[in-house]
Amino acid sequence: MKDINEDIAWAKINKDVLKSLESPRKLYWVILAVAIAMISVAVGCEVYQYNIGMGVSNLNNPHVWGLYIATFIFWIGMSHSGTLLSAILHLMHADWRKPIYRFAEAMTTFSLMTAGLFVMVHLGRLWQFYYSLPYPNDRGLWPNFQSPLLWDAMAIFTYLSSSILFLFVGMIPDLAICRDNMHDGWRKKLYTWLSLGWEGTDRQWRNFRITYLTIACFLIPLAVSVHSIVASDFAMSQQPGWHVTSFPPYFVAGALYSGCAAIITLFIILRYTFKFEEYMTLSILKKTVRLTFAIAMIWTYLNAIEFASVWYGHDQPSKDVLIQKATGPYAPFWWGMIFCGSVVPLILAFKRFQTNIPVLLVTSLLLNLGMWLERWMIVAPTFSHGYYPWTWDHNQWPSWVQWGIVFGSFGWFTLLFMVFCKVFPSVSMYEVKEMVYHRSRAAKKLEASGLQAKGAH
Amino acid sequence: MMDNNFDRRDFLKVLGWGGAAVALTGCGNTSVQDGKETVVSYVEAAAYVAPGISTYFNSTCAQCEAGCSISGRVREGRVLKLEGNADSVINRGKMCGLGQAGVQHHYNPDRVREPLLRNGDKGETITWEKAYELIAQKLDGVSGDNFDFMTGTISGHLKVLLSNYMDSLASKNHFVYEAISPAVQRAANLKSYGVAMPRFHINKAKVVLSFGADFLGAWVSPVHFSQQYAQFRKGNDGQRGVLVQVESKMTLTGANADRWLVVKPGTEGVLALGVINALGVAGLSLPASVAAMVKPYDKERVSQETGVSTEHLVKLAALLKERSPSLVLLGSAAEGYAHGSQNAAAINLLNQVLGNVGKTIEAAESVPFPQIAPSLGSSAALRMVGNRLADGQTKVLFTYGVNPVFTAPKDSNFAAHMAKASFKVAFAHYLDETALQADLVLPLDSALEDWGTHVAEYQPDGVQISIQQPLMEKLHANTRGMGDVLLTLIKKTRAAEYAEFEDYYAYVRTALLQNKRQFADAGVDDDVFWNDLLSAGLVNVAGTSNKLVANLASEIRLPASEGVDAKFPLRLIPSVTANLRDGRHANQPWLQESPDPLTTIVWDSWVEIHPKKAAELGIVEGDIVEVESKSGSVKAQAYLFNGIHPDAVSIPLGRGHDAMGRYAKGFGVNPFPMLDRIFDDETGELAMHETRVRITKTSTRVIVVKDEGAAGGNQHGKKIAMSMASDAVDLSGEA
Amino acid sequence: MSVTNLLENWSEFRHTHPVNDVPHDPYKWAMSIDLDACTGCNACSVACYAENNLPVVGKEKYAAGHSMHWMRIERYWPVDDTTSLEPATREFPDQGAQFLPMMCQQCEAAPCETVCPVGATNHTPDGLNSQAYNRCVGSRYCSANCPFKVRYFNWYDYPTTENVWPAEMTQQLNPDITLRSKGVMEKCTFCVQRIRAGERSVKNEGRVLKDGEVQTACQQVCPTGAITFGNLIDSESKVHQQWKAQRVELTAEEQEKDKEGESELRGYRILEELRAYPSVMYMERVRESAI
Amino acid sequence: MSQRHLLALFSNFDEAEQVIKELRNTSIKGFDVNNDLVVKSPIEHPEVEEMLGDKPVYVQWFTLFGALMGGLLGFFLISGAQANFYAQIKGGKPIVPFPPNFVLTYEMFILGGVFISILGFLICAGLPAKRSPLYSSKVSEDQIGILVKADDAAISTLKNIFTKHEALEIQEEAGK
Repeated sequence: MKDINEDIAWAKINKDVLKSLESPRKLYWVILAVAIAMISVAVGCEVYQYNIGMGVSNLNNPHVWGLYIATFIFWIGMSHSGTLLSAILHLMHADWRKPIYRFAEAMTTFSLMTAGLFVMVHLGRLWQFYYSLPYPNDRGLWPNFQSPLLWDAMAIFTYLSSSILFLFVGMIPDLAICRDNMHDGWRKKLYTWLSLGWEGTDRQWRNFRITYLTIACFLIPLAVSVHSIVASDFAMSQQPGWHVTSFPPYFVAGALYSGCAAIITLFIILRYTFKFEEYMTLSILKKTVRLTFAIAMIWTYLNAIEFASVWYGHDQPSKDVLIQKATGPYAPFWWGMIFCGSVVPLILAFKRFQTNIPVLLVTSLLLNLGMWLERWMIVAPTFSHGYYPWTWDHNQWPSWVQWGIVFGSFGWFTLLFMVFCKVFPSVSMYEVKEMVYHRSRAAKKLEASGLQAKGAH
Repeated sequence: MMDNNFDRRDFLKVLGWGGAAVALTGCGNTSVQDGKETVVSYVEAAAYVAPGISTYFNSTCAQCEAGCSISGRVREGRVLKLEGNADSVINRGKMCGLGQAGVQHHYNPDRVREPLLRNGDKGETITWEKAYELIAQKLDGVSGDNFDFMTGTISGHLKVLLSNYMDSLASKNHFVYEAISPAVQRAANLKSYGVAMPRFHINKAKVVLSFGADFLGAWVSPVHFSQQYAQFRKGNDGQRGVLVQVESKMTLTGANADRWLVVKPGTEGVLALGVINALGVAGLSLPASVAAMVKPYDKERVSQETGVSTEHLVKLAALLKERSPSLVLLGSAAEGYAHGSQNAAAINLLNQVLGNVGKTIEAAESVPFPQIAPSLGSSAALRMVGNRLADGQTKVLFTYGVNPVFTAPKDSNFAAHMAKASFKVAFAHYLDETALQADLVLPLDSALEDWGTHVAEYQPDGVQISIQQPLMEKLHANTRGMGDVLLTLIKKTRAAEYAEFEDYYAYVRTALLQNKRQFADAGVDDDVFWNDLLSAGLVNVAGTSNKLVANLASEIRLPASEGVDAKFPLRLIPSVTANLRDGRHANQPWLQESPDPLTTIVWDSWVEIHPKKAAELGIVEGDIVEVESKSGSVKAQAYLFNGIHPDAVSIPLGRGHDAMGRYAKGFGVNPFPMLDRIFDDETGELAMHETRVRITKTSTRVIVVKDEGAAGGNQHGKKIAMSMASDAVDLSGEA
Repeated sequence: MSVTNLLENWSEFRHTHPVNDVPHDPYKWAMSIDLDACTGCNACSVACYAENNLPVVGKEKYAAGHSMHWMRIERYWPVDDTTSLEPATREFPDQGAQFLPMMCQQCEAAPCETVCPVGATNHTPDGLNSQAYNRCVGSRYCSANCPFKVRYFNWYDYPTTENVWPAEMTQQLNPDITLRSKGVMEKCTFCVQRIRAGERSVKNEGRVLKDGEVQTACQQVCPTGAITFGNLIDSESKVHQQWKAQRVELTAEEQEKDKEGESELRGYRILEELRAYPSVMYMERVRESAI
Repeated sequence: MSQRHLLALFSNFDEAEQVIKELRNTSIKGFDVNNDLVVKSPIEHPEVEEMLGDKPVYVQWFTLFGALMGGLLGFFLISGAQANFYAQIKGGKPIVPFPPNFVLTYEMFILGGVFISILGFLICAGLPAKRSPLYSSKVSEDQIGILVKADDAAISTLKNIFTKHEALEIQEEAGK
């Protein structure tokens, strides 16, 4: 299978990638238009909800949380694989990450931004959201630092700002390239300003290497903590079906899982829309797919563990909730989650599908559907079947307002992401150069040592 | 910003302009500015208004006939909440939900505010003067025989005034109509005890056997009985009272029973005689006549006819025999049949046999001033008025405190007959169904704005005359108190005699002062006496005591258990709920939203049906079912309910208004019209439980709006509402 | 938020609750409800509407699960098979129903308090679970974590909703209490407005409230006197005596009753095993065994 | 004596390495190889840096400082706030509870670490910087640039070395 050509001219790399800032395929504009349409739906719903009251979402007592929180977790989760690909693989010197980590990080940043929106949308008094921020005030009022929701806020802020910085720092040399190759205009100004006068001097590179490494080291524990904290929203509570010890690792696995699935989806879309066939090669895709499969199995395992521990435990309420999930009105979605999350990924085990673009596109979408369902199935059933039988309510169903906002959030994410890919190089040029440079040198060494090396010359 | 020379004056100027700008753009005229409201300074407020301080005024609850004395919390001249008056022997500071909703009767947005004269099918606003003239000229030349006054239960000085008014018109046609009244048992009690409404001492009884008497919900004086019930449960001399409820559809009281015995509708009397028989078997000595009479009612037959297992029959007899005194109560469920009086007689006989008469049943004293004693309502009144209207005897009809168009069975064609009367005046608070039929609607003060005196039918101790006084200023300028209206009317003919009473207040005051020595020692200054009276809100007087007689019923004719009616196989039990009663309060939102205790359904009617029967008919909860009787039909949501006899369905009364404003109109269905016109043989009361129906499932299904969740009444083993056996605990010791 | 303050009172800040060595003083408000006396008549619930300005939400909103009854009367059927999902498995409820007034249990260690992101709900010195409406941002986490689901959220702006409080009806509203706007959580407060008024009134006399001087609306109205409310610390108070008689310990997570199997004690607290330490004790309903 | 800049571009690293070697070995008056030599490359290339002799990096010290400060600030800010916020009991937990505060401290630790590292990076790498007098966009594409600063006298010698190693292009700062 064809991988990146080692003796590809560096100039060509610049040319190809920079082209993506100029002329994508028509599809790009279609996607953009659709995204904007979706957003306007969500905005409409939110305005309505803001004015009339949360009631229009059809949430009720006891169903005080619904799709908003579920989708919030979903987006947070999606953000994780960005870090996984770029930070972990960077530390492991897996150079195949280089062509794809940039958009993975972008995905991280933007899905976090989307997640943030859901916290807002969910609040009953959006206009008072700042009460939950720790700002000094003469009344000595502070948020309640005991609340997992506040940990969320803190973790997400840290994670978001860190990954933005990580993304930015990693992009500086490429920004310099853009600066050098763009003809005058607002973009040139932008790049000139952002590239901070990078000239690729030895001093700059030296510090750059260390800094990038350090932040990568920080990002990994951070990412883990973020989703463990999201898990605490539930694990720290007292409710049956939520108060589960294995939630943090379970959530993290789910996060990486949905993230990788999303990467596959975006990989395929970008590859086509920006004509990146030469860089986002099938061999890279194949590696990603295998990684995804591995994580899928981890998730399946943790899922099973959770059920088992509930099943063999003596906590009847939790058991009831589990039974309710599997047999009650939520059953179709719950089984849907099992199917999409644990059965569908088996496709990825087959070599011939690991590079089959159409199959992978469908599969990755299914996986994400499964992951979204998982989040919903964590949030909702506990409310319909909690500790207090009198308030059991099996008939609650999200209103079109909830669905509309969830729907629109995908548009919002797509818009941010696609605009980013148009304005910034979504393939890291300098690192692809490094990649081919090191590979070709390795090849040369092989040659020199008399062995037959293919691919050189 | 301070570095520029921006001195203070400029700053203020800016502020000033800014402020002005805001005022212009921001506020606009307030309702005060454009005269919709007026501002009254506290400087000139009434003496009792102390800003921020609540004052309490005692008055009388007019939500039902029990005559509870209430204490209204008033602040800044507005009544906020009704609480119980602790000095009242009837309710001792307690209240029911219905009573508390009285404020919503007072503040109801749908009250009539102006006198309305019918003009086509519209009502046009007229002045009271015009209204009085109109009445005068319409009454001119109408003989007393052609003038009917139809009211609900009425007592105190309003009754006096009313009867005087009737005299002034030489009319005897004052009809007192209560759609739901214990009229049958009054008659029965009179026969067996010699008093229509004796005192019941639930608290003194060790066993209470209640035949469908919902004394915790809607029967006679529920708040009072609830308190007796509390003592009864704590028990006297260390024995917790046992409540056994016999009925075909579970009432609130039934839900609190230690043993709830479901009987085939109408066989209450049979069971009563069966118990007597069983008591005899158990060794209780029965008078020969009684023994002979109950002979045929051996436990097998009774069990077979009533559906109560012989085991329970025997147990019940044993319980009644060993734990004395007991008390047997008789409620609407037992009365509501063609043979209602017979049921009643049988049940009273049980009391007599058990020797409860004189122990847990005592003669109530009768009111020393008969003219203010309550004139008791019955459903027979409806029949009489209906007939008179039909025959055109009634030319002019006044209605007050009744809504016959809503509560009359369809077959009685009451509305149609009513139309025959040439002039119909409704004294009303709301435009209810009857008011809509009237030619003239006169808006009344709410019970919290009006003066009056009340005497309840059921007097637990002595005789309590409850004072009704305004708790606040009138809400609406053009409403009048019923007393004032009557006074004005009566002055048309008897100006001289009533000249001294410039209004009803003066009338009541004088009337009470005249009898001062009855209430206090004669020396007391009038004003002092009067003020004390008002602050007390009630006065207790010694009534004239009565003797109980012991007439053992010589003969009780109970119908043989009838076969199944193929066309209408089921019985309709129109249930009386504590909150909505006969529907006169259906426009009080608190009552609409307060869940029915047993089904927890709100804002709507339902058809109770036993799961077994429902399964037969393929009905599940929420199915809209059509319930048809010979006389009519309604469509309502089905609710599967174990607390009902499989051969019966039940629909609650009170909902299904097509008038009476936003909170009542269009919520639920009204079963009154579909009641068959079958009457109690002796008293001629409408036999409410005689109606036979068939039930058919329609294609529509709804989600029943109720508080009960998906788990229904099941706790799933969680220790939430727990209960234990009585022999494990002695309550009398508890704090 | 000076660090010195932190260090000076360190031990105090590390104190857990509830424990016996820091009793509430001078008040610990608590309740006891005798289920044998409760008839399920709903009077208490209506009283609560009247006292606490609860909105009547109407049929549609009630159907949507947006009802606001702080005090709800639950109706249970005695069932033989507690695991079955069917409401009642007996042909007839021949031992009647069981009614249970359920309102905020004012837990000593309330699960709702820890999770509120803005600290809008807290444990007060007199042992109430307070709710600061104007601090609430409406995350609804408290309700999500409430085992009893007795917290009610303002899904709409009821004061401005049609037919909730039309013109005249606004005059009935209790001026001692705010109207809650949309987006805030609310719940039973043990009629805190009455408690505070009472405290103020006796403050001038330099004494503490005596039993019965403050009544909750539900207690005041209850026709059978099933509800007792008072100061648990005051050994004179009825509620104290009842808790004592039933040997129910506020700070215990298992009571005498649970320990000795066959017990003639009736007092228990709901879902006690969750260690929320509710301030409401219920007394079991009694059923006659002779019939 | 005035100094001038000189920029030579080379097609690949091997060439550049040769040049640097030679510059290091030949001592030229008015040119100090350790201070006046800057290599500009399109990619990160450790080998070149080695040849330039070890130049220490200090970013990690910033990191350490930032992380510790972040953690400390986090803990004391939070605990202090809790102790001050009317000291209200919540859910029976201590007013200053450790588990939650640990979580937040942990986050602040990372936050501080990341932010200050970036700061350190900018300081150490001298960014944002003014563009140096001689720069070719080729450097960001595929060529390696060697920028030297030397006295006028030395310029010619340097030029010769560059040309010897077939520099693709030599830019020279205009003389004064």
